[in-house]
Amino acid sequence: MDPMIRLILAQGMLGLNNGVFYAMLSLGLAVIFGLLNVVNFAHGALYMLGAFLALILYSNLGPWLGIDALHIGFWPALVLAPLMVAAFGMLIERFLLRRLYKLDPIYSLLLTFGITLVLQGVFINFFNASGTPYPGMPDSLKGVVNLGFMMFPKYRLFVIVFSIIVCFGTWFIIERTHIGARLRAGTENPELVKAFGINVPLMVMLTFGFGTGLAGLAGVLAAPIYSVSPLMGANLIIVIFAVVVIGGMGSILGAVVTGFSLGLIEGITKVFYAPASNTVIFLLMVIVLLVRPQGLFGKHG
Amino acid sequence: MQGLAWAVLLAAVLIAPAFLYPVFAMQLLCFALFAAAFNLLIGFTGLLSFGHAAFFGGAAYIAGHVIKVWGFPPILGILAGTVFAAALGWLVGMLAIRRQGIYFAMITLALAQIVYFFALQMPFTGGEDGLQGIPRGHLLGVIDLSQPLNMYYFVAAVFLIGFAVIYRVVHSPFGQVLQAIRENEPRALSLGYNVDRFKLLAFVLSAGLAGLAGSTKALVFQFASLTDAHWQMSGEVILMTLLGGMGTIFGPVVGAVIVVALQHMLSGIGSWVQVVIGGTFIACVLLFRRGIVGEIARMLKVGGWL
Amino acid sequence: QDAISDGVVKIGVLGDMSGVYSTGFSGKGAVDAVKMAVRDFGGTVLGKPIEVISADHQNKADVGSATARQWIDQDHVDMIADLTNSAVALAVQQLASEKHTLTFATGAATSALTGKECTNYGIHYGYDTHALPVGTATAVVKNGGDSWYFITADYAFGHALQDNTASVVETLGGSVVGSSDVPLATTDFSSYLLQAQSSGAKVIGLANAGQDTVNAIKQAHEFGIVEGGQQLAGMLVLISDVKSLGTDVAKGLQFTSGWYWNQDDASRKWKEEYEKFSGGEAPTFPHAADYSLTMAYLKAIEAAGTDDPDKVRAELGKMKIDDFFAKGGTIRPDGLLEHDMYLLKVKDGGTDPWDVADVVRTIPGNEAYASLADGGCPLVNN
Amino acid sequence: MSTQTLTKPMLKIEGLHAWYGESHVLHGINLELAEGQLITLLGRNGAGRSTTLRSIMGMVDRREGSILINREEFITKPAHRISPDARIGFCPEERGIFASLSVEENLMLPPTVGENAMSVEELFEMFPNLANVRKRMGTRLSGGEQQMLAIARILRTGARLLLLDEITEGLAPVIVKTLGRVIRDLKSRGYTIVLVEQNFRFAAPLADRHYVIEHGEVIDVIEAAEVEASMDRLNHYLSV
Amino acid sequence: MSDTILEARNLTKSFGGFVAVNGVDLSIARGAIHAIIGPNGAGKTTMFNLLTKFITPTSGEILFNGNDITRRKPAEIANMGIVRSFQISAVFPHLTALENVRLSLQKSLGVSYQFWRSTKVLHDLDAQAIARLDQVGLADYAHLKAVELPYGRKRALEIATTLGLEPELMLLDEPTQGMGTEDVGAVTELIGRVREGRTIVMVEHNLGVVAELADTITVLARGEVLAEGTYDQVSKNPAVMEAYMGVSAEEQEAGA
Ligand SMILES: Nc1ncnc2c1ncn2[C@@H]1O[C@H](COP(=O)(O)OP(=O)(O)OP(=O)(O)O)[C@@H](O)[C@H]1O
Ligand SMILES: Nc1ncnc2c1ncn2[C@@H]1O[C@H](COP(=O)(O)OP(=O)(O)OP(=O)(O)O)[C@@H](O)[C@H]1O
Ligand SMILES: [Mg+2]
Ligand SMILES: [Mg+2]
Repeated sequence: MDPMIRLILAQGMLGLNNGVFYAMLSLGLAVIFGLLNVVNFAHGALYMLGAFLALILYSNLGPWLGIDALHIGFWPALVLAPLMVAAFGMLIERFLLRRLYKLDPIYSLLLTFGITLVLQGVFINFFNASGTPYPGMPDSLKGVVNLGFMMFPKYRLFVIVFSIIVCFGTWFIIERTHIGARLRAGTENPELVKAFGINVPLMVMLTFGFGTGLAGLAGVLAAPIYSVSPLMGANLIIVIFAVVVIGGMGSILGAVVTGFSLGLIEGITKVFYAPASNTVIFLLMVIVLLVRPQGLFGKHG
Repeated sequence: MQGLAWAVLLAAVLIAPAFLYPVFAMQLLCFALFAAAFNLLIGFTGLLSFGHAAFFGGAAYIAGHVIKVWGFPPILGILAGTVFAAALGWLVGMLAIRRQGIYFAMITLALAQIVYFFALQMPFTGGEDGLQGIPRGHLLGVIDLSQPLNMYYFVAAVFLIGFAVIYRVVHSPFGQVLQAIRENEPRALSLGYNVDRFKLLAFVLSAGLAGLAGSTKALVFQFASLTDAHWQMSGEVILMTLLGGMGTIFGPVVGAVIVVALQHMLSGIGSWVQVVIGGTFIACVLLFRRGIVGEIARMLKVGGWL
Repeated sequence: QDAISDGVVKIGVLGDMSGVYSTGFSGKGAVDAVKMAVRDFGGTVLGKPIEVISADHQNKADVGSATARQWIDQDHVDMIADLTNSAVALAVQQLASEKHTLTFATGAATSALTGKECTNYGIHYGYDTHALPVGTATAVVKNGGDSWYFITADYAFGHALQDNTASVVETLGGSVVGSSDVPLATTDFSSYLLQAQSSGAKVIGLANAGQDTVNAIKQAHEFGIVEGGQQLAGMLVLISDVKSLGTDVAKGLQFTSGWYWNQDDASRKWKEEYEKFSGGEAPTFPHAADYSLTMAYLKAIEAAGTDDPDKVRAELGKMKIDDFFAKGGTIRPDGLLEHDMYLLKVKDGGTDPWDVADVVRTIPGNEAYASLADGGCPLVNN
Repeated sequence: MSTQTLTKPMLKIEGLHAWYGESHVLHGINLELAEGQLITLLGRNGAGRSTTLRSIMGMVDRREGSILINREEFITKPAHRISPDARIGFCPEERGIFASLSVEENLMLPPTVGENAMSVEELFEMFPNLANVRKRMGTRLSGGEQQMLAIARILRTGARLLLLDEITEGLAPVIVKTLGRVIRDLKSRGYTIVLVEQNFRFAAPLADRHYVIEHGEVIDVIEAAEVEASMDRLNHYLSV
Repeated sequence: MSDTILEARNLTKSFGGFVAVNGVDLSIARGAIHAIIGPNGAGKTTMFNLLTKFITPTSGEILFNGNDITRRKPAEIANMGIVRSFQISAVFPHLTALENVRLSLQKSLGVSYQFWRSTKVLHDLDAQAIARLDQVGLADYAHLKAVELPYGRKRALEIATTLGLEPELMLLDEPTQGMGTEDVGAVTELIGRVREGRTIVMVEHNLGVVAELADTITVLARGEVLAEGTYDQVSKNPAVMEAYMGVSAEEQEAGA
């Protein structure tokens, strides 16, 4: 195979791998924005929280409890950590965000920004800023797969497949089921949905929990790939915002598709002009703003 | 009331070096000007920019480069930084104004990130190293700015001029229209005001003044660095303004002083500073959205803006 | 006027307390080393107390320089040590020199500190980017690794290390086929490694340090790059990095160090003492350097009879630095401590948990470091 | 103004005040009706009739007074408990068809609140037009279809008390006639109904009693039997 | 100049498939008060938004004094002399009544972009603003913030502000909506007074007001023009009686 093509394919795979996180996070952001009209700045921090919970469950919980042999591994963490993040998210919604719904949405943006700083600060203090490797990758996912054009770690392949399933599962639930119908109706006209006897505040809280849970899940998936670091979400969230501006926040599928594609584009940019890979998503955002300000999947107006 | 506030401010600025470490006092002034410039946008136009660090930090690099490498005198360097920030503001504003509300905030944040990456990768900025050793030089060729007091009064003058400009903008026919736009945008439009152009001009002014603050800071610390262009800086200036009182004249100054002093006092506790800052944010949003000066103005029932 | 300004000798340890360099180069370990030296010196000099303060520069040159400015102006700090991170070190050294204050950089590596950015008050103590590749790159090229691709930390240190290594490689007849600049504290090196892989270079040179190096090496294994036949060369590796990689992954890796605890009895003894002092942490070579420089500084004050920076600096230039850390060391007029360096090779199954390498070669100081004339310090040429 | 007190009112509203933000819209509404009855709320645009229904459903910013349904006080209940606990079905003025939901999803949206809910099949029988468009998105429906869907939607829940706001609004006469038949049919099945109508001709033959509302107050109550005699008064109230 | 000041030809607006305004032709005579009525959702507000360029028509064109303004921006339209009021009250709540009116007068001064000048330059306009306020009976409230005015007075303030632009054509959306009878009378009288020298188009549910003020009435229903004419003509039109007043043909016959 031509080395150039090989490199493009390989960087494309890595890009897709990053796209997983763009997709999952912008998906969660879109779910939350769709129902609450809240832009959750803390989404990146909750992703970080998910990764840290996985780390803590594996490395720190045992020593804290005085049982040194206790390591809660990757698989249980994949369930537990997102649930814990979701619970934390619901607390935020219930006790903080809920007071701001009647105000300009910039206040909820600022509130979640504050939460981001607090979470980051706390984790920088207890772990250091540079990141800790996650040691709990399951043996079954260790090793590499030969894709023909590159050796690709099994684990990363698992992450790609798993997250595609999660994203489309979420899309299916929201767009194609009874629950989804209620959520969509709640977005359109919460007052009326309430009058039909549906507990909209509860639904809102659960949805926020779900969206943040997705962030937590992405965090757990990220832990074995990247070092677990307090700042891992901070830089990501800005990229996610650009993804969301490009895709438009109105659509679930739009968020997912935009996320994966931008990961891919970013990866391939590395082949041709590596210094631009940091900015390519932002530059695309500029182009989209000029050509189609409402975003690729956004509704007009 | 406003006269009194002006007098207090002026007195405080003049005697500060007697009580404060001059570099710290200069830092306060730079951030106060930055926050006041930012407030021009959020407080008086209703636009939340989450990317003001780009103007602050970008101007610092330009001023630093112009002074250090091209050997320009300090005033011209500061001017260059300011003009650059205003031009950058025009570009960013043009794009961001295409979307409203929360999107506006996200777009400014993302655009500022482009500036950040430029600062990281352009050779002249020194990347992570920053632009170091910017000479303070001589003011008008005579006053030696490496003397702390000289430098202080120079910075104080820049601050007062910048602040007066902001005051004037707010209390100008233009400011009147801005306020109308903030209060009821569709109505302003129906009265025939080209709302987008007013917003853009406000954005440019705010960016330029933020650049003035950034350039001055570069000269004070003899340093332009990524910190100044980082999104966290954008967040800090929002906090200063929110804490002091959005849409008040003196609020951002008060907010900036508190935040900078807080960071200074708490520098011993490491990253807990971030927790404190974040907590302050949450408290402001939940408990006193009017900010300190806003609350005082309400309690004293002073008409107009303090 | 008092011999000791303000009646106290204040040493400021300005290091990376929370970032990528906080675990091996700097951090609490460095502060402990300085404090231990003060204790061992007796706690006072010329009858005046010695005080140690510390701060985190967060790897930001502006934070570092603002802290240093305030330390000097307000807190009357007499000497600033550690300065891990070359960007911070360059900024602080310049500022401190304007204010006539001594700085001792240990963790920082860039040879510019005593090269074109040298000052009358800045001392570089331990190693530099010139000394590192002399051992490692030479050994690698001589083993047939003659085409290199660099993965470089994108700031002063990384670039200096890459430049110095490249010139060693090229002098020996090798070639550099490409490089990627990587931001500090990157966690995913996979795309850079792939670029390196597709470049076809025989050697991937890691011009970075600390956690960055560890991550890069780990991921190179993850993507089967080493199995693919390319060799990794870490230009700046600490034994703590080897520990966190695991000797099974790192086995055979060669790297250059300014000191190794298991090189002689004096070093072994010092390591034991240090472990006691710091609560079980093994020292890295920058920590040993922090101890050594504190001792040297205090001795120089004693010898000069004052803490006046000019006099102390003159005294330091006259002293022979010869302790467990530095063998045959001298502090040159450009500020560089010239001393012997060591080429280490990672081994499996040592006797002590920290016994991870063998010294395979001692590189004499004058071979490791650029000569005073070649160093490029403008102060020297004048 | 004739007022009588029912011995067993199903719905009894007393001194109901309501506000939208700062603006005080209802100034003490009193009304009542027994099981199986149908009343209308008449009045000009903006009189506060819709607001009365919305207040019952807990959809206004602030309410005061008393809303008794089967002797239970509902004014303090959270909005989402009102429909299930009182078995109310509410059909809002603006129809409230969800644009992003299909006809079937719209139909299935409100949770069931009582046993004798009509089945979907039954409803499609009642509104054959809807059966043809069951997969269509809410927005694509014609005004008449939307209105039928809005009524069908609450019948599916098993509610016994129906609050219907301007259901004939903007509909072609032929559909209005259909609706007239449906309402009569529902009444005969024992549903209790509050009807807000501008179309008095539509409402008159169905109602047991008419409440005339003006400026947020009940200014007159006219029993079905008195309508003929009170035509002048009515014309005055509703004069266009 | 022709007698027609504003003309809409085959104006259509659909919202994602739903046609709110459907092929409407409308012609407004200069100097007239022209009312648009119709049932809720008939498309009146949509029509209004189309005429004032707040939304863009799907098809059709709009002519103002013979010029095609279909693609013009709202601010341009305002500067050409078409000014609207809103269904919800549209004042600048935290500005004083005086400042509200001054904002419309300020345009003529051409200083609106001058951020370097003091607001003092605007004080020259105060007398003129007070005169406007006086015209709508608000002179005593000049220094009160708009938010503190009672509802009806806000409406009056809005009209005073609109008048500040000396509009050739004024579009009022339900000017009496939400007012007590007293206010309705006052506003009706006010409109009668300010009609001198200008054309007014209004959307209004209150037929009393329409009957008193309007020279021509267009009845919209389901996005289409159902009838047009004077109050007497329209109110006797069977289609109108049916669609708007809810009187069926048989009943009309029976009633006749
Ligand atoms: N959401 C709202 N916010 C503020 N005021 C409102 C709101 N909804 C209605 N109003 C006001 O409350 C008053 C009563 O409105 P309501 O909708 O109850 O009238 P109605 O009798 O149903 O008349 P119609 O439906 O014919 O307009 C009106 O003055 C109206 O302007
Ligand atoms: N932005 C929109 N998107 C979708 N449909 C809309 C939109 N705006 C209006 N409509 C619909 O267009 C129709 C006409 O609306 P419009 O507001 O013009 O009615 P109107 O005649 O002014 O009624 P009212 O008397 O209640 O003010 C309504 O059915 C409305 O739901
Ligand atoms: Mg109604
Ligand atoms: Mg309308």
